[in-house]
Amino acid sequence: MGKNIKVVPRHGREFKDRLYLPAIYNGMKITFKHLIDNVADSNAVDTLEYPEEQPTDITERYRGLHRLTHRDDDTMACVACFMCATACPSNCIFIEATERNDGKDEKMPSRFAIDTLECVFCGYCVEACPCDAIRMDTGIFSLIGNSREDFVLERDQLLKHKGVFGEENSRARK
Amino acid sequence: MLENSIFAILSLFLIGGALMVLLSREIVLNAFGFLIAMLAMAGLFALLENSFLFLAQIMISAGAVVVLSLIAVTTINLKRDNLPEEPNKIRWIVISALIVSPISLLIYKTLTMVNRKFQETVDGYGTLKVIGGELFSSWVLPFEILSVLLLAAMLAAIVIARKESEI
Amino acid sequence: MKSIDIIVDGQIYSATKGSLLIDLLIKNDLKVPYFCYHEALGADGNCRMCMVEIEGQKRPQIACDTLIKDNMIVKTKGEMIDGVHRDVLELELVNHPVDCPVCDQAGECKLQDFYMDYGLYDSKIDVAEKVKHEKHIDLGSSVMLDQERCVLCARCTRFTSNITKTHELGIIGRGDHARVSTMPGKKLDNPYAMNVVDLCPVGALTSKDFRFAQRVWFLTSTPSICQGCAKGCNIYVDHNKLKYKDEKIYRFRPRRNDEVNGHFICDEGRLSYKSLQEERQEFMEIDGREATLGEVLGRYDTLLKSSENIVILADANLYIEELEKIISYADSIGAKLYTPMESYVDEEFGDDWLRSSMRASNAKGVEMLSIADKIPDEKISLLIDFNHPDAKSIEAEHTISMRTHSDSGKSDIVLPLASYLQSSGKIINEDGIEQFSDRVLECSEPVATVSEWISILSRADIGGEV
Amino acid sequence: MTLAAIIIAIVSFALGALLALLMIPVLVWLERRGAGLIQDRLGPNRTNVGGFRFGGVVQSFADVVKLVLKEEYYPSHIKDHRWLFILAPMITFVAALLAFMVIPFADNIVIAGESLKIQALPVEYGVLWYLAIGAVGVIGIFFGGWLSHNKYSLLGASRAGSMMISYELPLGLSVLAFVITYNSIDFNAMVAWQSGTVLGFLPAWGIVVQPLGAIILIIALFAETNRAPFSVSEGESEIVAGYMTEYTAMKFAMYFMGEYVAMNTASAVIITMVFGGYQLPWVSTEMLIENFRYFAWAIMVVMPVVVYFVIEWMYKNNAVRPTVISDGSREFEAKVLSIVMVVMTLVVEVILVYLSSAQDAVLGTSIAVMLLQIVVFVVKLMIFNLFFILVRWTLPRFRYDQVQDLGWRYLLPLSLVNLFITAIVVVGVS
Amino acid sequence: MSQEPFFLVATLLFSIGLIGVMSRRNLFAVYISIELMLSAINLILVTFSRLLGDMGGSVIVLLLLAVIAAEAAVFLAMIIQLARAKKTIDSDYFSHLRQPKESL
Repeated sequence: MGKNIKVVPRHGREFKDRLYLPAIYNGMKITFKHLIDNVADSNAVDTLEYPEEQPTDITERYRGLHRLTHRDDDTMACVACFMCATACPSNCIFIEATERNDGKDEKMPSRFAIDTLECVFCGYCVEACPCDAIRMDTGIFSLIGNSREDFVLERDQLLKHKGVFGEENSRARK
Repeated sequence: MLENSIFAILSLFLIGGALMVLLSREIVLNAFGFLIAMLAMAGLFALLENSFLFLAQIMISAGAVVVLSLIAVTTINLKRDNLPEEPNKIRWIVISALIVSPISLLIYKTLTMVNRKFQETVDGYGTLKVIGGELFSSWVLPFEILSVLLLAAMLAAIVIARKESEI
Repeated sequence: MKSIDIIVDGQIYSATKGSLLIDLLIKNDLKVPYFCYHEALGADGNCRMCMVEIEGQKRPQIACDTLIKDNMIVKTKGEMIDGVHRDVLELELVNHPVDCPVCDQAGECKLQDFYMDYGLYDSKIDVAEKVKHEKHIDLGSSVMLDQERCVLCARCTRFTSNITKTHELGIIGRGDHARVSTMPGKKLDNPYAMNVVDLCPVGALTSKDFRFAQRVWFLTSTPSICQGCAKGCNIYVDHNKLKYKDEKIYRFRPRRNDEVNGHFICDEGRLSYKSLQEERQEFMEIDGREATLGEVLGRYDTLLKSSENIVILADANLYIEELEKIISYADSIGAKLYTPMESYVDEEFGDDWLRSSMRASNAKGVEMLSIADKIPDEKISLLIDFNHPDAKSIEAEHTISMRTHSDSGKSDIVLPLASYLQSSGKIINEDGIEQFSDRVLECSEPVATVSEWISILSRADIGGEV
Repeated sequence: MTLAAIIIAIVSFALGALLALLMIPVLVWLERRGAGLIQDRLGPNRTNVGGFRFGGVVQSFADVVKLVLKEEYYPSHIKDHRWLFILAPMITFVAALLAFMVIPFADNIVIAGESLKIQALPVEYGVLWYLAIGAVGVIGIFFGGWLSHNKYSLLGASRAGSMMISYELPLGLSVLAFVITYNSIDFNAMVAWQSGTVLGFLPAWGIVVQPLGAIILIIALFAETNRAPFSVSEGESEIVAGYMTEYTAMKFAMYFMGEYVAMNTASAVIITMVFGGYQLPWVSTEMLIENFRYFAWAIMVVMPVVVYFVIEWMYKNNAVRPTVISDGSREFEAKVLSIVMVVMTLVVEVILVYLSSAQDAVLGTSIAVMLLQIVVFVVKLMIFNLFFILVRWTLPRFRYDQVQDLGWRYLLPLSLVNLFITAIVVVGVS
Repeated sequence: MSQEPFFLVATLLFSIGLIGVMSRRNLFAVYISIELMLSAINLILVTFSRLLGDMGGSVIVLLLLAVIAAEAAVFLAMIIQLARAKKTIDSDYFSHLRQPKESL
């Protein structure tokens, strides 16, 4: 127990607090005020009319759908090191590695799939990647499919996704 | 005619529910059979123009007792495997039915010895007002004794079901 | 040899006079880094990692080449010795390409471990400035060489020159250009070659077979016994269950057992895991089509009732417990039990080290249980085959066969049998050493072990319910 | 039975069924829109049939269609007694529906010297009926939760059961206090009692004569209906969805609708017992009939004004940002609805003009009074449903032990005290 | 409508309850059977009350309902306690008072 500990007096011991009814009344007053204000003028409610109006304020740190990046020479940045699969808390990354014959590197994924139904979009894979090969900067926040299989994104699909935060930022950093 | 068919349906439910209690191994079905029987019993009370008893039956037997038993059963939470096996249940039922049947026959004969017919009821028969008047004029002592009994039962239930005490 | 007491890090240990200091350190789990020393290969003293401080000596000494003397006081920790370790490690890593993401050794790499334990310095050299070597060299015998990652510990060259005496590998060049290589035009080619992969402390030598298949930290290692031949080499089975998939074996590694195989196994045994998961019998068959257990039991009962002369063939690779089960089963149905050993002998395979020409792993066990060898020449009405390789050549009216691997042979009933990694029991190797092998993988329905099949079948025999 | 009696019986039964059943989609919509607006969102407002959205009510009907067409899914572990599993939500739903049937929607109407009840089930023991049937409703929850073979369901069910037992007591005791005050268990008589005034200026509503009893009654009814903040039996933050965990499609909808019917019923009971039922404050039925002319004039003046402002409000709020919908369907809807409203106003005005000018339109007057009272009742009902919704979106859910604590340690003694005081006062006054 | 059917149903219900008490080993079923018997008595009483046009029978039934509630509370508390002690509600397991066989 150091001297830095600040003791906050405990509230709610008085009769008025223990009665709860005044507090309930105050809470109801707030919600009722919001209700009345918004009923009186529902145009003032500041919401996005979603499918017609798309969000424009996605920041760079927004974790959207994944993508696999390219290097400066347009080759795949991923070397199938399995770091993302190791870091993944929901085990939704499936990688099968193979020999790489383009002379750029030794190893590449022959299959790199993300089961987005299981993905929790935590971004650990992005943090774990030593090659900056996987990123979540596509800005895509909705994925639609007719079957479960549609939600398993395969390697080529992930490679096709584009980063939305400028061309200069879309390449894999060394 | 309408009365007769209502009676037939209600007694069908009543006996069906009772048989469910008797024959089924599962506690769920026992409880459900009991519920049906009690609701049908309430219906029979209504048929006998006892409107207050109809509600009291629903409230106490069907409502309170069934809910209480369900709470008790879920509290002990028996798995199906923990239920008694009762391999010779049917045999036992047949044997006890053979023993019971003469007694029931006797009861039925005795009951039907009353030589009377249903009359038109006087006004207000079976309503709360009349029952209450009767209860607090000629039945005060039983009523008071009963209140003591209820208190005793409540205390007993609390004492028995307490967790600390061991048998 | 005289036993003496020496002091290491303030603790007193008793040791044999004149033995190597590093052996004592390893035996007592004292942390000491080393690349080139190996208990099977002896000291070489070229990596300089195992430096320890010995009181009375001016400079730190390498533990692998220091003999234990009286009144020795050794320090393996301390500021000075840690600095030495760090400097030596930095030197080893000067030209290392640091491509751990693509390196198969990552996770069981000594360089990684030691860097985390002793290194943790900031590199002074840019990756681009490092000396380049060749990265893709197929040495033959499924061994890949990456010269950049090599720390020149010479374990592999010593293995080929001291253990196999085939002398394929050597270190050529000097200074920065020193590297491991084969003689020009020669390939690594001996039946034990893949042991260099295990010997290599870094990712320079990797197995082509395991290359990129799976990262090692996902794998579970289970100790087991190889059943390639009667030698009974001890192995680790590295396996892993991927999401939505069955458990898969990725590799066999040798497990040290000085009584049987020392540190090594042969290449054929090492690669024998593949055949354990290929072309497996996975369902029950009656007359060549898939069947349910009820049908199988019905057919089994009629076959058993209508047959006069029943013969049971037992595989000599089965565990002792399973063979005993088969013996009592044979008694219960009045059948004769044979294990023809002729087909197991493979003279070409055998050598005088870890390969035995008897390919049945439990041949001694069969002998011990005195199961008859030769089948007398008479008419067999029902043949019950427990995975014997020679069963196809035996004439019988009806056949019930339990197979681990699917096979085109004609049988009335085929039952899928568990492989030896899916079962557990004892085997006796050709030297009479009894070893226990634990179950590594679970069976998936309807695959079952010999004991399970016998109990399923004999319950049907009694007429009880299934 | 006369023709009038039969017509009135049918009308009141239809009214009861409509008010209970048709209220479900409206309440679901109200809950969603209300929640949205309270939280500064919009809530469902897009679904339409031919451009008509009615503020989004259509969404509820779309949901009904979805729930009906949805796959009936049974978890594989529910092997036996599936019939009981299906029956359980029905028990709850039917019980909630039956409990609503004893609420009087208007005062007894006198036609040809015969006093007829505007009550779906014309019984005299309304309160008892409500308590009895309400007790049965929880059995459906119990069976459903138990037969789901799921620990969360079982927990939810036993929570619902023990909560019902612990709140039935304060509820019954506070109802008893009202019964003593009103000297009747008939809802009609209760409402009639409340038509007077106390101290000369306050309406003699239950909330005025029995403030403590009224608060206990309202709290206990919140608990009885399993609504927030007492919704521990389906507390999704701890036990998934409680007794409803394994239910899908229409079976789930039965529980869901049963909950809203129960909430509607609870509102109706609160209104009837505490807030004067179908009565306007200070105005008894007799006064209404005698002075109907003045009321008619007042309505004739007020109604056009109200309708004008409603139309204004509708035009204002029906507009959306042009980027979203630009086909003019919303303007069209507003136009049609305002025409309908104006026509309705005109019709009402004409009828009122006739009634107030005719000298001997006794029957017409009493029917108009009945309609007026029904309207008052429905308005009060909606206000209380809104109150339920407002409470749900204001208060956090109590912890289960807090719920039990409140029931046993505070409400029960309080209601007992209330009962004693009431008895003493009533005896003293009489 | 005559009274015999009511008596018949009541007698049947009583018999079923009695059979249940005699033949079942599940304590819960035994308890419900007892309740059924009580209810049968209730029905008989109400029928008589109606038959004689006297409210006395109905009042007894009302009192009996209270007894039923009291009985339910005590009986269920006992079942809970017994189940807690032996992890079963099989009546054969509750034989503390029985004399051991060998001493008979």
